[in-house]
Formats: sequence, C-alpha cells, structure tokens
Amino acid sequence: MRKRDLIKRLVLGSGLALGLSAVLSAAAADDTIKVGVLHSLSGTMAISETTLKDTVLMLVEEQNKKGGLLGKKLEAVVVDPASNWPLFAEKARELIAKDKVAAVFGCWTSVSRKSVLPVFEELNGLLFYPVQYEGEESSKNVFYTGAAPNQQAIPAVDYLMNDLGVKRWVLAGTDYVYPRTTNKILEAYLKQKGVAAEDIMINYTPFGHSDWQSIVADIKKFGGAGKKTAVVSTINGDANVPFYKELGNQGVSAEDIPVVAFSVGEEELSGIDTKPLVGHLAAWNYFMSVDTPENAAFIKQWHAFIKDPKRVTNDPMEAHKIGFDLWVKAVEKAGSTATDKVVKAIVGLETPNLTGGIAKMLPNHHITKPVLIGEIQDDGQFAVVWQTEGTVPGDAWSDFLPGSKDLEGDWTAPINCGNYNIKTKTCLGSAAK
Amino acid sequence: MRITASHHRGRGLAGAFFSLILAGMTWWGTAAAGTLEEALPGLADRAFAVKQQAVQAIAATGDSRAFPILQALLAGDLYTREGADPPLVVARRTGTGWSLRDPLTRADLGEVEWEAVKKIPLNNALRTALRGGIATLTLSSPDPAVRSRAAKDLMRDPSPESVAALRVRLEQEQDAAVRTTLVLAVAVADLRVGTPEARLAAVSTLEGSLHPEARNGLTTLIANETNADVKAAAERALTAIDSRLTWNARAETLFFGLSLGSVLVLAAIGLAITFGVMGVINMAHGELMMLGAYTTYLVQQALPGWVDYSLFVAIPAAFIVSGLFGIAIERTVIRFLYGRPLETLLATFGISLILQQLVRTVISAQNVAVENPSWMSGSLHINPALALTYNRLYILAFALLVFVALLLILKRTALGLQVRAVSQNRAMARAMGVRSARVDALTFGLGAGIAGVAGVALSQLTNVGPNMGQAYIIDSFMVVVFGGVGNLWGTLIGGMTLGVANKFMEPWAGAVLAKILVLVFIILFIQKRPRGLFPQRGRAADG
Amino acid sequence: MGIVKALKGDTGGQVMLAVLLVVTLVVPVLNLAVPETSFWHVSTYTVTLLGKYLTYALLAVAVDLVWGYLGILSLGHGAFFALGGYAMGMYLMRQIGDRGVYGDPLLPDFMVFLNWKELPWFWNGFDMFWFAALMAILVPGVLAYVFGYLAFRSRVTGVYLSIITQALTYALMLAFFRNEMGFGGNNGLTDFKELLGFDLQSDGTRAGLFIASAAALALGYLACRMIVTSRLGRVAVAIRDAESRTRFIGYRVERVKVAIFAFSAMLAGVAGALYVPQVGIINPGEFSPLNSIELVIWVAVGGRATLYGAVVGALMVNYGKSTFTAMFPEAWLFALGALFVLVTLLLPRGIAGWLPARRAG
Amino acid sequence: MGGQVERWQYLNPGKTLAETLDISHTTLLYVEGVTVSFDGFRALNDLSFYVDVGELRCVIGPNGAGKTTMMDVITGKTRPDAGYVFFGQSINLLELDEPRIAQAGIGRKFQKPTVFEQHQVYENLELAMAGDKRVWPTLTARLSGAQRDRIDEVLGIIGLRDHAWRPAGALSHGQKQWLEIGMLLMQDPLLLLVDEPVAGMTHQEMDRTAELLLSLEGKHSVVVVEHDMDFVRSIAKRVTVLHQGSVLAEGSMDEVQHDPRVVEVYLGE
Repeated sequence: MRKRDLIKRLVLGSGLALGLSAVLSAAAADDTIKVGVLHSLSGTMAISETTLKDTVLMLVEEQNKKGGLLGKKLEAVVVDPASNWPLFAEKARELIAKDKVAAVFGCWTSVSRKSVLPVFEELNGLLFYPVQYEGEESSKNVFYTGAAPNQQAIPAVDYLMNDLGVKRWVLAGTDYVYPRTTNKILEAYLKQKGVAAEDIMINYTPFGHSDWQSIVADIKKFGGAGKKTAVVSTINGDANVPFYKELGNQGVSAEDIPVVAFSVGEEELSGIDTKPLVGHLAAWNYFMSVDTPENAAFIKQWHAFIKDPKRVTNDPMEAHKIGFDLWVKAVEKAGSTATDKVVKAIVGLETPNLTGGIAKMLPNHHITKPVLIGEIQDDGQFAVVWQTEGTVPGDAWSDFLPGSKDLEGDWTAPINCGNYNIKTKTCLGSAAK
Repeated sequence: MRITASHHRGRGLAGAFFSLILAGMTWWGTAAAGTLEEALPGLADRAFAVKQQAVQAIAATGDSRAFPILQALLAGDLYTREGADPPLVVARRTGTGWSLRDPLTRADLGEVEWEAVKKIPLNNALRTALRGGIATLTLSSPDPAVRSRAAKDLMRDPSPESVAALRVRLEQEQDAAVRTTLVLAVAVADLRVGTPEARLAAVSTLEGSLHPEARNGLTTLIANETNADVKAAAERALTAIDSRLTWNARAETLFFGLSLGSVLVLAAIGLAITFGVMGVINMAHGELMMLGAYTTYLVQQALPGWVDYSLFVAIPAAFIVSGLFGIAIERTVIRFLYGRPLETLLATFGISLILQQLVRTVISAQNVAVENPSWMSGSLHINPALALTYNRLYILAFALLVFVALLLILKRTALGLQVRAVSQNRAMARAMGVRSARVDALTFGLGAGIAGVAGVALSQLTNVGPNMGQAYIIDSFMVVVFGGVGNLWGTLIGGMTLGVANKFMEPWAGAVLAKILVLVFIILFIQKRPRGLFPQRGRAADG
Repeated sequence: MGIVKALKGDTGGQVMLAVLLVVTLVVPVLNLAVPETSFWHVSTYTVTLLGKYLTYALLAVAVDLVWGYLGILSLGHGAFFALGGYAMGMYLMRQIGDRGVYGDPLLPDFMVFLNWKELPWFWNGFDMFWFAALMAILVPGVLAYVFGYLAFRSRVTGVYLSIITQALTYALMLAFFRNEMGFGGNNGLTDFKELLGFDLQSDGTRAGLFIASAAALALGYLACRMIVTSRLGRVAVAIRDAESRTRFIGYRVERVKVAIFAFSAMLAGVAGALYVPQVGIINPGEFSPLNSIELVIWVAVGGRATLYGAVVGALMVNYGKSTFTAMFPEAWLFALGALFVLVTLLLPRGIAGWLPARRAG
Repeated sequence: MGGQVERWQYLNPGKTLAETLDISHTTLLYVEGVTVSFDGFRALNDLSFYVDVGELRCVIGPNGAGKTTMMDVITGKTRPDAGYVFFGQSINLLELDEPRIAQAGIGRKFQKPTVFEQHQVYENLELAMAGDKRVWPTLTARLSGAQRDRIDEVLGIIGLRDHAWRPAGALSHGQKQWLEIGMLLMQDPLLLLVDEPVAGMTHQEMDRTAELLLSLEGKHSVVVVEHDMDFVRSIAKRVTVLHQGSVLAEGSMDEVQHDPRVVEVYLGE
C-alpha cells in the first residue's frame, strides 16, 4: 500500500509541479518590464560570463534610478545555462515563454548563440549579443553589439602589415567556428594582399589546451626565416595563459614575434601574471585605459556597483552597455516593448561609444565601432598604439568568403532579410517568407 | 628582468664604468647630436615616433648619465609629472605613493601620492630602440657578460652606427667569449652590408653556427644574393646548420614529452595512492589539485614582494590544506563506502561539484593570477638553438622528487607499512592491531596532499580557476590504469610514456588527434593487459 | 501476454506506466486544446521540457539495465546517446535543404562557410528518415558490440571497465570537436527546420515528439522488464553477483554481457534520436564524460536494479536542475553536489530503496 | 558403458562433444605430467592423476599441496605450463574454456560456497540446469514439466524442498554447500569436483553430506578434496595423497595411512 502511495507522490509530484510552476509563472505580475539575463554562472564559461551578468544588473539598476522605462520599473530575470548549450536553448525558451521578458542580454560562445537562435526566431524574442564573433549571421531577432571580423581582425592585420612590416603570419586558434571562420577570412585577405601561401602557418588546438611547448617551438622555427613574423591569435580565453607563459619562457619576446590576440582583454589579463606578455597586442573596440569622460564615468559606476575598485572593465561589457542604451532608446521611441516595434525603431538609433565616436545600429543589426590596437602593459592594462580614424560599420557577411561575398543583411523595408543576395536580388534560405 | 640585473651592477661600478664609456665613445663625435638636456624632453612627448628619436639622440650623446635614464625608461620607472620641475622623474613605488628622483642629478625629490605622476608608455618599436641604445652604451662595460649581451642585442637588427660600434669594440676586445660573439655579430652585419668578399668571409664564419640570427641572415642572403659563389657557400652553410638543428629538434621533442609526462605523473600520483592503494575512485582529485593551486595564490597574496620564495611556503601549505580537505572527505564520506569503489566515484563526483562552486563563491569565478618566481622563468641554453625552459625543468625534477619521497614513505615508514598491510588484508591488519580507520584517513590525506602539491606545480604552468581540476582528472585516471593500479612505478613510467608518445605524435598528427590516438591506444592496451603495465595482486586490483 | 508476465510483481513499474499513460494523454490536450488564458493550459515550453525528461528517463533505464542487473558501470553511455542524436541531427540537417542561410541545396551551412566543396561520404543516405533512424540504433549498437566484445573477452571488469568506457566517450568528444570530422565541430548541428515534413517549431510537432518519447520510454521499459524477468535476466544478475560461478555452470559470460550491453546502447541511441529534435541542437558537449557520470547518478538516485527507479531518478534530478538553475543560479551546484553525496551515503539503493527489500535488487 | 552415453545424450541434445566422448577404457579423466608454476613457485609438479567412470575419489594433502590448483587446471581456470588433461579418450580439456568444459560434463564446487545469493534456491537450480545456454535460447527459455520434476528431484536430494523459495543468501552455511552440490547435479555432470564440502559444518550436516556424496557414486564420478580425515574415512574407497604438487601415494584409506612417506609428511608438519 505504502509502496503505491510513495511512487505516486514521486512521479505525479514531479509531473504536476512542472505543470504548476509553468502555469504560475505564466500568470506573472505585469507592472514591470522584465529583462532576461542569459549568461553562464557555472561551468567553463562562468569565468567570462558572470561579469556580464553583473554588468546587465548594473545597467538595469541605473535605469531604474532614472525612473525606469515607459513609467515601469525594469526587473532583471537571471538564469544559469551552466555552459551547457542545449540548456541555453531551454533557458531562452523559459525566459521568453514563461517569464515573458521584453529582451534578453546574453550568450558568449558562438555555439550558445546558435543554440538559442531558433528559439528567438520562433518565439519572436530579442537577443543582444555582446561578444566579438565570426559574422556570417544576421537575424531579425538578434542584435550583434560585439565586433564582426571586419571590425577587429582585418584592421589588426592591416596594422601589423603596414606599421610593423610583418611579412610572415601565424594564424593560431582554438578549434571552433570563430577562429576557423576568422582565419579563413584572414587567409583570403592576406593572399589578396600578395602574401605567399608558405608565409602563412595555420594551427588549431583544442579548448583549454595547456601544453604549448611544441607549438611555440614551431612558431619560433617559422619565425626564424629572416622575415618579420607575427602571430594572429584567436586562441580562446582559457588556453591563453599557458600559451603566453610558454612564449615568455622560450624567450619569444614581443619585439621578435608580436602576438595580436582577439580574445584577450582586461578580464583575461586580470587572471594572468602579465610580465611575460608585456608588448604583445590585442585588437578590441574598447580598452579600459582609454580616457574619455564616458569611460571614466562607466568605470566609476562599475566599481561602485561591484564594490571592488580592483575589478576591470572590458569590451563585451561596453557592448552590453551600448546594446542596453540602444534598446532603451528604441523602446522609448516605439513607446512599447513589442519586438516588432522595437526592431523597427532601433535601426539608425545612436549612442556614444565609451571610447569616443558614435555607435549606430545598422540595418544588418550590427553597429559601428572604432577599432583600437593596444599593447599589453605590465599592469594588465593596454596602451593604445593605433586606432582607426572614425568608426567601422559591422559587416555581417564577409566579403572575403566565397559563400557570402554577395550577401547583405538588411532588416528595413523593403528588403527585410538577413541574407539578401545583392546579385540575384533574392532573400536566401530560411529567411524567405 | 635580466636588464635590470645588469642595471644594478652598472650603478655599482658607476664611476670607472662611465669614464670608460666616454673613452669608447670618442668616435661618436660626428654622430653626437646635441646634449642630453636637449634630447631629454622628447621622452615626455605623447607620440611614440618623437620618443624614439629622443631615445636615439640620448644614446648618441654618449653622456654618462644617458645609460641609467634609458634603463629606467625600459624598466618602466620613468614618469612624467605636471607643473613641476623637472617634468621627467624616476619613480619607485612606496607603500603610500611614489618616491621620486631626478633622472639627471639623481637627487632625491621626496615623495608624492598616486595620481601625481604618469608613466611613460612604451611600445615595441621604442623598446627595440632602447635596447639598441643601451647596447651601444654598454658595449664597453667592464663586465664581459654585459658586453656580450650588448653584442647579441646589436646583432638583432644592426644599424650602420651599431655595426661601426661593433667593429670598434672588436679591435679592443680581449675576452675570448665576447670576441666570438662580436665576430658573429659583425659577420651577421656583413651579410647585409658587406662587400662580396666580406660576405663570403662572413658566410664561412657563420657556417654551422646555431644562432637564430645566423640562420636568418643566411636565408635572407640566399633570398636576394646576386653573387653565385656567395650564394652557393651560403646554401652549404645553411644545410650544415639545418642538419645540426634536426638533432636539436629531436632532443627538444623528447624534453617536451618528458615534461608533459612529469605533469601527468604529478597529477596522477596522488590518485595512485587513493585509487591504487585504497581502491577509492576519487573524482574530486582534480579539485584537490585546484585547492593546492589556490593555496599558492593565497600565499602570494599574503606575502607580496616575496614571489621568489612564495613557492617554498606554498608547497607545504598546499600539502596541508589539500591533505586536511582529503582527511575531512575521508572521515565524512568515503569511510562509509569502502569496498564499493563505484559508489565512491559517485559521492566524490558530488564533492567535486561542491568544491568548484565553493571556490567560485568564496574567491571568484574568474581565474586568478599566480606569479612565476624569477628563477622559474626563462630557459637554460644548452646551445643557441636548444633551450630547456626552467619552469619545465624544475617541474620535471619536482615530479621525480615527489615520486621518490612517496616511494620512501610507503616502503620505509611505519605508516607505509600499515598502509600496505591494510590495503592487502584489512581484517588481518586490524587483528594485528593496526588502527585501520586512522590509517585510511592518513592514506587518503597523503594522496590528497600530493594532489595539492601537484596543484602548486600546475599553477606555474596554466590557469588557476575553478575548472582547472576537471582538465586533469581523466588523464590522471588513464595514467594510473595504464601504469597498473596500486603500483607507483607503473604510474611514473606510464605517465612518462604517454607524455613522450603524445609529443612525438603531435608534429604529424596535431595536438587533438595525438590525444585521441593516445586514448585509443590505452583502450586497446587494457584489452591486452587488463591490469596495466605493472599488474598487482591485492584488494585494489578487483574493483 | 509477455507484457503481463514482465510486469508481474513490479508495482512500481505498473504505477509508473499508468502515470506515464495519463500524462501522455492529458498534457498534449491541455497544451493544444486548452486556451493560453486558462489556468489549465500547459505551455509548449513545459511540453518540450517533459519530452526532454522522458528521453533522459529512457537513457537512465538503459544504464540501469547494464549497471543494476549486469553489474557493468558504464561511464560512456552518454556517447551512445550522443551518437543516436547525431544520426538524427544529420537527418534534420539534410531536411533543411536550400533553406540554410546560404541557400545551398546540398551542403549544411557550416560546410559552406568553411567552404567545403562536396558532402562527405558518410552524410549520404541521411536524407532518408528510415536510414537515419536505423543508424541511430545501429551505430551505437555496433560500437557497443565491438567495444564490449574486446573488453569482456579479455575480462576487463569493474573499475577498469568504467574507466575505459570513460576514455571511449572522451576520445569521441575530442574527435567530434574537430571540424575536419565534418560534424560541425564545436557548434555541432543546429537550426533544424522540420522532421518528416512537420515544422519543428509548431506546437503540434512538439506534442507529437512528446508522445513519441513517452511511447519509446514505455516500450523500452517493457523490453527491459522482459529481459530482466527472463532466465537471461537471472543469468545477468548471477554474473553480477558471482561471475566465475556462472562460468562454471556453463554460461558464456562475455556473450551475455555483450548482448545486453549492445541492446542497452541501442536504447540510449533511440533516446538520443528523440532528444535532439526537442532541444534543437546536438554538439560534442553531449559526449562529455561528466554527462555520463551524471546520468549514472540519476540511476543511483532513483535506485539501481529497479528500472522504474531509474525513470523516477532521471525525472527528479532533471526537474530539480531546471528549477534550481532558475531559482538560485549561484547555488544550485551545491544542491546537486550534496544530492549526489547524500544519496550514495544514505540511500545506497536510491529512492526505490525505501520500499521493502525486493528480490534481485 | 552404454548407460553413460545415453545419459550423456539426454544431457546435451545435439552436442557433438557427446559423440566424441569416448570412455571405452573406463577411465573418465586423464591428468598427465601437468606442471603449473606461479612466478617461480611450482604449484603442480609433473602431476599425473586418473579417475575412473563412476568412482568416488578422495584427494588429501597438506596445505599448498596443489589440490585446488589441480581443480583449476581441470576446469580450465588455470592453463598448465606442461602436460595433458583429457576427458575420456578424445576431449582435450586444455583446448576448452570454463563454460565449454562445464558443458562437456564437469561440475565444480568451490572451496568457499558460491551460490547466487540474490536468487531463490529454486532459481539457482534452474540456472544451473543442463540445457542450451546460448544467449537467445536463454532469453526465451521456459521451464518444461520434465525440467520442473528434475529440479524438484534435486531439491529432494539436497534436502532443501522447504527452502525452495527463499533467497539463497538467507541459507545457512551448510545449506549453501548442499545447494551448490545440487547445482552441480542439475548440470548432470559425468564428473563432480567437490572442494572441501564439509568445511564449517556441524556433525549432523557432515553425515548428511556424506550420504549425499555416497548416493552419487556410480551415477557420477566424484572427486572430493577434503582436510577432515574422519569425513574422508567415512566415504573414501580410494584416496590420493598430494604433496608438493605431485602424487605421493594412492590406494585405500588404510594403505595410505600406513604409507611411511605419508606419515612422515603429515607428522613432518
């Protein structure tokens, strides 16, 4: 008898509880505007993403101090997708369908974005994605406030080529889609600039690769051919520490073979003993060291919020800041948080970059950014050594990949298409309605 | 680092040394552009180009005070300040702010607070110029070591002036070692600028030299050489160099393999105790390593400025911290699970999750910065082409040390005896009056402690973060199983074998494929020898 | 007939199946028929979630079959699950056809922008559902058969076996991470459009997948029950408890093991194939050894050697995860970790262990 | 001998081993010149040992004499370094693994009683029962009436009828010993190897076990390894004394008891 009851309780219990929890939260209070925060707080990506969660919380708090939005308070809904990609999709669905959030700020890795993309398109939600990525995407429901390859990789290569006279290139990356695509683009670009194939060395390593001895030795050999050599690194966050340490120990100094990194920012450096890195380069659209009044204010605000004057700011944080500002502006302009209205309103809106210049939301849902190149200093900050005059508009579809030369993203009437082929004048694939 | 070392030496001998420089610099007469006072303000300029000219000008003055200024700039001790004279100051950190000195008069200018001064930012071009300038200035230092370093630095990218300086120096140089370097440097320079005869001569001097500069020089020469004989000679020289290089490369790969192996051994050896001797599958082993690494971090935080010695505190500290955690885990969880190894796997997996999250909440989710002591950075130069990095060397030695220590503990001490007794026959041992509970706790503590020590070593190689443990746990188990459970020698040889195999495969297979192949190899190997390399009878053997 | 025998004396199973039946009948109705506004409406989110749990439950049953009854603790079952998932994923990829962002009729997007020229040979045939479905079962089955044959023939047992199964899934994970493999590397396969012509984003399809998962779970459960109640099942338990004894009375232990291991792997494959269309992505993360350990924990929580316990465990742990990750994102790992420790310490026979001791437990 | 073959037929329908078994020379088991050594130590040293059809043989000997190792060799658990082991004239046991040897008709009871504790007594016997033991047939197996009768018969022989439905784990030590013997009987083996059947038994249990083993004589060949001299005396016709891995003496109990070498060995301890 007792047996039967117990099992009933267990199985029915879990079943019903599920149903209830869904129903209850569906009938949630309506006097606030909810903002979803979809960043991993555990697992491998927690290292980078927890900071972004705090950033969004800070921005929400600030906005509420200003009296909220459309007369309502903002309410941040934080969930933990735990660095688990399917879980990202599930949590995205939870945020949009269950919690009915007006917009979601989140994701770091490309795969997490790819995983949630169908959900956002199905449920017509809004995602602000703050990290530099491989491009090759433009969705109606996603706003890419991080850099596209043409806003980071290509200018960096130009700098190395023109200012440092680099002739030989090592493209080293972690084996996933962002480095693969970026390196494909750079390879095409370099060849177009007349770099011979034997002067390009491409190398991929697994995530969290920790034993760089052989690879650094190879780089040394490759660099020992009498031509100025540089490493363009798309190595993913965690693997960088052992990489730079190995460089330092094998006596490769930034003067011999400079490394320009696309995924190493202040946050990452704060976890590294920077001595061996001094002089190596990074290309970003934001550096904490840039002194503009906006940036100073932002840093001050961050330190106040996080209650730790030692914490640094970095590029994806700025991206969230810009994304948030643009969303707020768009909602105010549209007078509503309804996705379609916001999407219509947001294109063309502008907000100042923290590093000077204006960030403008483009029809392809990317934004305009200045590109800066900084040299790592021994205090873990970057000294800007070069920057583009004016801002660079983000290009969703690279002009250097055969597959996407002719593609454009334009979410304004009449085209309204993420991947519009300007040759055939057709909207390709899924976006075709 | 090295530079500042010579910096202090230089200061010590200031008087005699600088008069020497003046003597050696007479030939500069022509090049000498203005005085130090005129050139100095250029350093404060925002534009790097201007600073660069200033540096060259300062070097060109040959002024005795130029050298320490350039040193200070390179070391990042040179600062600018607003509205006070002199605008340029040498600043050193004090507890409360900066203590300033006048770069020219070296007079003490008292202390100021943090915001008062701004550091002069450097970039690579500037650093190169600085090294060049400093080299030309120190080319006639009384210290031979400094002289040959100067020569090497000038070899990097010879400018006409520096080449001239080299030749001048070569005339007067007595010290044999320095002479060879100078000869080399001049030869490298000749490859670029010399007459055909000079070039030919240079090629023959460089034949078989392993200096990367020599090889670079030759390759560039071959690339754009017009004179046939020179070209032929250069090609011969190059092949000679390359054949020697291939052997160095093999030796290098072997070293890489061994050092990777030593890391595997360090990670696995604690497991060999808990898993091999006690039959406990400790999935939290990686997290115990992590605790060790974090202990290193905390020690360094506690003793700022003692980085070079911190490790000697960290090693015992880590051993104790992880050891205590281990004992706690054993007492609270594992002791209820003896004889059920698979249950220990599940429970300890839970513990590993808890420990990770604990670190995230208590310290932070971000990685933390563990500094390398100076004696662990840099590398040991066997010859110009083959250099063994110090950190790897020390860790290799350290791994062996830990191994031997552990062996002695198990073979020679009373604890070791009891441990082996309990692991072979618990009941009997108890009957003989061994307090098996205590022994279990200590054994597990020992294994955990070793894990902590391994964590200290890892903190010198890679990230210190909440997830670091997971990266090693599987490899560790592979090593133990491959080597043969319950056999320390197996762990040592197993780890080294896997490391070397991995490294020799990497060049043609690539990092990922190499790892996969190693795993497949282990799987197949276990089919052939289900009990690993060195099988062992006893309780732990049958899970 | 056989079913009746299989469920004889399995009260837990009977209740579990009854509840499953009710939920399967009710939930889709509440989801599709009942209007959103009604209190009784069940959101599509919940339906999909439940569907996912059911596939996990099936996976747990597969693990319990080999662990609870055969004494093989496989730390590699996640691999079989993932392989089944990839088979289904490849079918779904092919179904996208020219609706990918590049509008390439043949190549999936990730191949286009890594400018691959033609489809790798092993992608052929996956445009046909029956083939994909077959592969979802065969690939894990064959892998398990070969692996098991090697391992059991040379009498690798206990901890050693567990650890090489772990090595297996780890190696597969690294392999699938490589972009050269042609399985989409780290990103895996995603952005699916439709299954057998049904739009994957429509509520109807989701409800359908949910029902399919429930059916698969029920059938898988019954199949396992039939095995464990047969003489073969008793032989399995005999092997678990006294392997050499079983040999000496004339049973070919390794063959029994291989057979059951392979069958269990196939069940895992089915679960994976049903899982992918519901979560909308399959990527190498699924091969992660940690996943495999975690699913063993589900079984431990529910109670091993009681198949319905595995189901209960899978449902509870995952439901717990979903709620905790939302309720206290910072602390949920503590809860999960503590759960694992406490269950192994206090409930060695899991939740089902509360019940009066059963035979063959 | 015809009887033997008939029973063999019943034991394994359609098994070719059945036909190949040739026991025309009335000798069932040949162990010739077998040597086994574990890292240096010689457990069996050129051992030769023969068992006739239907005889009950006792093997005694001090610890480490190689009694258990001999059984391991016969049942395929250990492979000898040298020597032959034949079952009948023609079946080379060294070519077969444990299950095949068991199916060929050799049953073994371990020193430490090992039964399937989680299973009921009845199930233990069912599992042991002779028959097609491949995977699929086992999956689809159903008990026939004849098989039920057989199980019931054996339950009677080992005197566990009343315990048929108890889990074997709940049995007393002695009962486990009998159950294990019963499991051997279910295999209908031609040869039973019984290792220390009365270890840790009460006197009554010993007597019952003695009866049990004696009742098997003639229908099966039985080899009993035992320490307990009284017990051996109570059942033994022929006794083999092993010492340091080879046969020291063989004959009736009295003969061996008065053999000076045997006396020396035993007193020597």
